[in-house]
Amino acid sequence: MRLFCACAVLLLSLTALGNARADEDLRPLVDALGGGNFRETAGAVADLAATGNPAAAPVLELLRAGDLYTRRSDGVVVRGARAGRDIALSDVFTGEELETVGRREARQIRVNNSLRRDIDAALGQLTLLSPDPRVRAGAAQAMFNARDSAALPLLEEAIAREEEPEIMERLILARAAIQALHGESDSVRLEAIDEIAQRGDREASALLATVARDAPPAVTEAAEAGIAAIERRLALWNMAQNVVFGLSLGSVLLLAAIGLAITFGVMGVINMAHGEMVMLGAYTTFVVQEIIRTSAPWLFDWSLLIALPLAFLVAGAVGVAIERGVIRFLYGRPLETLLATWGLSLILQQAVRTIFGPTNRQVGTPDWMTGSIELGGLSLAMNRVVIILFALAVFAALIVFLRRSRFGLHMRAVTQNRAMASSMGIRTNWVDALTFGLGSGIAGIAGVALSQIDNVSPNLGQAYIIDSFMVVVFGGVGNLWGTLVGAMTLGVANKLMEPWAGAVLAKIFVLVFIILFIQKRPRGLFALKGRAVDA
Amino acid sequence: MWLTRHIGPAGWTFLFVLAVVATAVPYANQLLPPDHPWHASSYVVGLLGKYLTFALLALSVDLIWGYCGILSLGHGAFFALGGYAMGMYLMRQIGDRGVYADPLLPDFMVFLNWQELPWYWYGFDSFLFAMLMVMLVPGLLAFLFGWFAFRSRVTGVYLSIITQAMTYALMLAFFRNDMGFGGNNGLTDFKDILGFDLQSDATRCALFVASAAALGLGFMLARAVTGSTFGKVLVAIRDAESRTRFLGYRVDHYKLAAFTLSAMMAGVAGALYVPQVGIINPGEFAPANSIEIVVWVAVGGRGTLIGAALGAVVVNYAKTVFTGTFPEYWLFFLGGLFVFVTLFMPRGILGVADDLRRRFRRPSAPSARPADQPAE
Amino acid sequence: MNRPAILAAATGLLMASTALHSAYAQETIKVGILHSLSGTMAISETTLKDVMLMLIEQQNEEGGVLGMQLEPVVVDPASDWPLFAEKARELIEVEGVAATFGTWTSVSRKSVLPVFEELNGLLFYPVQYEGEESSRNVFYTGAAPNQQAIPAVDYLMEVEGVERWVLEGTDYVYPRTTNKILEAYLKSHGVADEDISINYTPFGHADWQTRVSFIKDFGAEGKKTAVVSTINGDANVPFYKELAAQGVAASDIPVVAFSVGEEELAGLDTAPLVGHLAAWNYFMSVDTDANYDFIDTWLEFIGDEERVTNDPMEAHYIGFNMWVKAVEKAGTTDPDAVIDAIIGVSVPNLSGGYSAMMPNHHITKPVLIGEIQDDGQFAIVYETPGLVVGDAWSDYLEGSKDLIADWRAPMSCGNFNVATGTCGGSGS
Amino acid sequence: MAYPPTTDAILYLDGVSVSFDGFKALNALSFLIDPGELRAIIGPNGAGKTTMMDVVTGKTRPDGGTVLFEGKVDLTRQDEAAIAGLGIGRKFQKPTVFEHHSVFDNLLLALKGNRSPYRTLFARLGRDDRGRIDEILGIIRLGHVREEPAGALSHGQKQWLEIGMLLAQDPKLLLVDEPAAGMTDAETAETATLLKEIAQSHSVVVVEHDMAFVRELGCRVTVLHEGSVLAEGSLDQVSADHRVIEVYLGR
Repeated sequence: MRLFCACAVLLLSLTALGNARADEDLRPLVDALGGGNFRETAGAVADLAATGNPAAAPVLELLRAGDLYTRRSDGVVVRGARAGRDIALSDVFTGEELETVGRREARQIRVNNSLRRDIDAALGQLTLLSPDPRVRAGAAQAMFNARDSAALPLLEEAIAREEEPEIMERLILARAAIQALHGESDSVRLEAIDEIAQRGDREASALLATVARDAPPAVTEAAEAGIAAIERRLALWNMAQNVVFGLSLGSVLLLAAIGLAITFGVMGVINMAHGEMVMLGAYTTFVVQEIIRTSAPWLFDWSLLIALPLAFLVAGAVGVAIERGVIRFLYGRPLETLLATWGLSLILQQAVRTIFGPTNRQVGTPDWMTGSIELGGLSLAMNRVVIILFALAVFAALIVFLRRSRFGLHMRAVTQNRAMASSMGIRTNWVDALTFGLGSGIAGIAGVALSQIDNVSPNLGQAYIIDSFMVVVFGGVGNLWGTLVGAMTLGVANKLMEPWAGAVLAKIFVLVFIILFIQKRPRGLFALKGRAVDA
Repeated sequence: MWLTRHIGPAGWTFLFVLAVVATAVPYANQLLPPDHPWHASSYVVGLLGKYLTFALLALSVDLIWGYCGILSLGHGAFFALGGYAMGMYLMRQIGDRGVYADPLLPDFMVFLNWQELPWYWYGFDSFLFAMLMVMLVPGLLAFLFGWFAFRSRVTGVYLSIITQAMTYALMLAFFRNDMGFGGNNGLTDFKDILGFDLQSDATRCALFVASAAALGLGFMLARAVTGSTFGKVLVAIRDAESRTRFLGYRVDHYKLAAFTLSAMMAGVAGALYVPQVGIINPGEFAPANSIEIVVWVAVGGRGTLIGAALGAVVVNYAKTVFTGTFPEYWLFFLGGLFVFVTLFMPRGILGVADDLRRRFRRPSAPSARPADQPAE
Repeated sequence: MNRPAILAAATGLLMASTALHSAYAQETIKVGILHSLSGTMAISETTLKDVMLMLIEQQNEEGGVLGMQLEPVVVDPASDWPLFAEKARELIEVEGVAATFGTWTSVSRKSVLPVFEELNGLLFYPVQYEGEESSRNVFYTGAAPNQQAIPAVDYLMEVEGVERWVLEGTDYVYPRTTNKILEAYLKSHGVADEDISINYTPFGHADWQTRVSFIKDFGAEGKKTAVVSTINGDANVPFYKELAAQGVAASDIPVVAFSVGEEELAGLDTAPLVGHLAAWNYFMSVDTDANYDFIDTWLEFIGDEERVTNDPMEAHYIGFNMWVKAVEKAGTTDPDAVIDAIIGVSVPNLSGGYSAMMPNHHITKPVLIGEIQDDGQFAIVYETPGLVVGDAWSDYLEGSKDLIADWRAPMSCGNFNVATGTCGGSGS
Repeated sequence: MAYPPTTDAILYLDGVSVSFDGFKALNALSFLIDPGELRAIIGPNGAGKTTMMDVVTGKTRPDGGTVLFEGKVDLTRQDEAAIAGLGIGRKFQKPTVFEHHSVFDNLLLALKGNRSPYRTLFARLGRDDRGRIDEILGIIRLGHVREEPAGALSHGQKQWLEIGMLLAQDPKLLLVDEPAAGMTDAETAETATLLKEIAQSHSVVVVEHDMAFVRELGCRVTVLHEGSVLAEGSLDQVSADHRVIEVYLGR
């Protein structure tokens, strides 16, 4: 890092020279990466960066990703890709395949966090002037994190060239960060502090706190004032953030409960196997991703969308099978459905355990669901946003389906007056089977979403079954809107209490609240009123 | 005598068998030499003792579910509370024999730096007080819970779900180490009860006999209750709640009385369970446990008392065998058993036995009985 | 058949069958395997059952022990703690096993402990735990807090320069104790009260939004912050998923975990988690021949190239070999003889050294710190120079700093108080 | 408080209204029953007959209005059990007996007496009670099935059993909802006779569809329509009322 100044100059002159000759020059430096300990590797990284050779950037990226190995036989640093028990070796620069060796024959070059920071800083410098705006944006962030005064001239250069306003902003912030910490005069530092305070988020306040720790009184004062201003701003957002967390939790509850609102709420089946339908959905996602991983990796970003209909079908089919095989003999005996479905849930859990093993299975997150959106002082994790929207979409689709479709009409007819519906030519037993299948299928869809935030294990369903029942009962059995409001209410209540009561007490309070609430409204939030209730 | 008025021939046979078991097992354990084919090892004594406490627990659930239509999915909570009351007594009995040799504080408090005994642990060094709490704490909780729930006419599924919420909330609460009940580890490493070594076979046999006696007494009590007019009112409530109300019965009072009694029975079962298995922890509050109790009753045959006890023993025996013989597949057996019983034996084992007997005695007599299942 | 008769028959059957069982003559040496195969703990424990079966099979191929074949007896305590005690009794009393390998959670160990002491059985416990225990009949082959937590914190202080700490744990005895020890340790290193935040969440906690957001805030005060996670099992996956979703990168706020190994990572996309740490005594990525052999045998045995190995598996490997060696040394499987023989027994571990059974029934181990890689493995970034002796009683806890354990004659005590010179408490 | 107004009536309804989700089931309903009176209440479907009974027996709480029993007790403030305790018995339209209990036990449960849980837990059946039950069994002609479960009875037998239960309850006021529904003509006639007998010593309100049956009763008739009283008088009088004709025939 001590050579960053020089490297900036070099970089400008060498950008055009990406030829093989330069690669050869780099080779000894690359081989030095495999020095054995972190300090030596860090030194080699600095040396590589100091060459300013853009060809060094991909090598550093490989190092960062843990893809560089030292070949035991000759100590040469090569690129390695693990394939089962073996490692396929290739040249670091050309990518030319060399050989495949047993994993004992090549030693991975290890990277720890501090080395990773060094690599990021070096990469930032090497790529700050890259033509790719995304790479430049990343580099700007790396500069901000590194806060290395030596990089200042390079930053100035980059700022002068930059045309994208967003990246420009980041670059200026990175410069301010460096100046606030290492500025020559108090005035430069104060100005930079102002700049940072403007940004007004957590990161800015963290930076200012660092600045304030070891600085002349005037600077410390300004930094602390900046922090205070940011804190005031953030305090307002905090409440909103908790509400968002609550809505997010609520939408998870909604997803888990909405299928139950049909099988339990509408059909009156105390479906203890509901959680297992969710689990089946999650495992379907896993299987889909496995197939995609092995045979069509380019589809990975679509894997969840592909899994949705499949999860619906798998869980729905199991649901129909359960209804035809067991539930239909138990209508009018709701408490017995509890026992039978409890048995089924044990069987399903053990079946999945036998087939997929007892351990967690990995379900990946597509790129479009990673990262987060900053909205004022709110930070919305992308996967949560997607889940909230998805839950609402499922809910809306279900409502529309039940209101508008012929099947929905039949379903309501059967649940309201079975005999009448039957006499009007509706095939009630198929309506029953499909209704149960619908509820199960929706649970399967929920499983796709939950695979993104929770364990994909045989126990997945158990974790949600009780909460689901609470939501449906709290909202009012037989009322989908009640389920929506119930889920959101419980989610938000839980999250608003958690910061001061802790997770356990918050949950206990919510449960006690439900118990008391049911005393007040024995049929939930949205109860059906009138004489029909007792009939 | 009031207790024996309604036992009936089947009941007397049940009590007789119970008495035989209660004498034979300790005899086989204490007096037969270990290599005798009929020797009962302490493992068997402990196992059977556990079954008996489960049978009492099942009995308590059957009393309210079978006879009054209250499906409690939280009865494990009362069982566990009784167990904790007993556990607290046993903890205090350890005295300074804990690993830290603290004369007052249980080990788990010492190692979490508690300085003094929480107030709610006072009194538990007395056996009588602890036994009082074994019944009082579950009884009081059931009374309060029932007071609110039954007065507000929370019934059916709603009631089941809030009982589940109750036991779930208690489980979370007892998991908290800050509560002073040992958190997840619960209470364990007991030494002796009333001065008798818990590790000795004689004590184990005594506990076994006590469990059998408690089950017998519980059974007689339940029979007396269900045989009385009170019991007839309970069945009336189960079958036609509002009709009973129009006859002038305070349904909520009846339910409350039955629920509280049942909770106290469950508490006693828990108190006998803990010294025999040697541990009580919040896992006993898990909603799944409470559902399992209901399953025992259903398997045995609800509304028969004997069936409930039988179901508890049969299901747990099956569990013991399967977890040892087919460790990988026993959940299939158990799950399959529940489905099979609900589909093909809606009145449980006892119902099947009943039908067989009926067929044997009166080959073609038309059944004068109403529909098998009461309305729910 | 009338109703009560069924009950009587069932009881009789049960007694008869158990009696028959124990009457079998012993031609093999039985080894008990007491791990949950169903319920919440199956996720972790099933693997250990498999590894035991593999080790026993291997040993049998090499001729067994004392010229006799080993016979594994597998039972399923179903993640149900009282059932653990019952099954332990079944293993020792009914099956007559010579030694038992099993249990995972502290509560399951606490549950079976009185049974092993009463029936004089042998239990090998393979999981890292909170310490504060030493039983004559139990051998602790997992890490004690000083073999895991303290070296990890040292590493973070020295290498990463961490000054501010979040101790995040599941609310049970292991995190509580570990965090008590760490709190005392950190304070003794000059960390201020306001720089330590301790929080507990329930088992299976799935919604980490609030906590992760708090951690971000706590870390945004200008001092380098790290999270020490003693979060248990199931709750880890959603925790890490939330860390990734909220963008908590290891380079900003590293998380060091004591309960997250290769098995747990197998359920995660680790790309966003690269650089978070774990401290164990073994990683699958350990670069030794012994380890590669072990992995090869394991993959062969289990028939699935995707499976991983982890620390508790190594603990069973060490424990099993120690038991075999001790039995051969004693020439019998008699528990008292084995208990005497096993102290001082030393067997190779998988990280290239030897582990020895100490008089306090804990073993010596190296401490490794690994960083999560994007392939679900750990890259070892630190290793203690020598072996660390497991400490049954922590020096950082008020109640236990005067206690030591030594099961050699004449002391033979699990909790000897050096201040009062007495073998306190249970003395068993 | 505006009331209690003084009245000699055993049942006094004034301005009682009930609505379900906007639908007015009872609309300022007012009428009274004198002690010892036998009264028939008729009206088309949805006229509010059953809701009226629900209000009197405490099942439904009215939105407004006064319901007095024996001129002093405000029934809107009591629950079902208390109202039953005061001496108001009810027979449902669909016979509801305790199907798992024997006929004898059904009557036993209905028998006038202390209803507290403590009492029922320790009570023994006295000779007087047994005699009374036997007497009722004779009246309702079910002596031959006294030990059969009520669920095994025929529909008509269940109706009679329920009337028997009312007798056992010995209320001051009986509310009887369509007692003749589903009965044969002979049974209907017998039922009418029975009710008239009962009316000698009790006040009885009969809700009925069956005009022949009402005629058999030969009592005062109240016609309900859309939740309020349309007409009142003897059956001949009300049958002549053009509004009643319109309601019954006009649609």
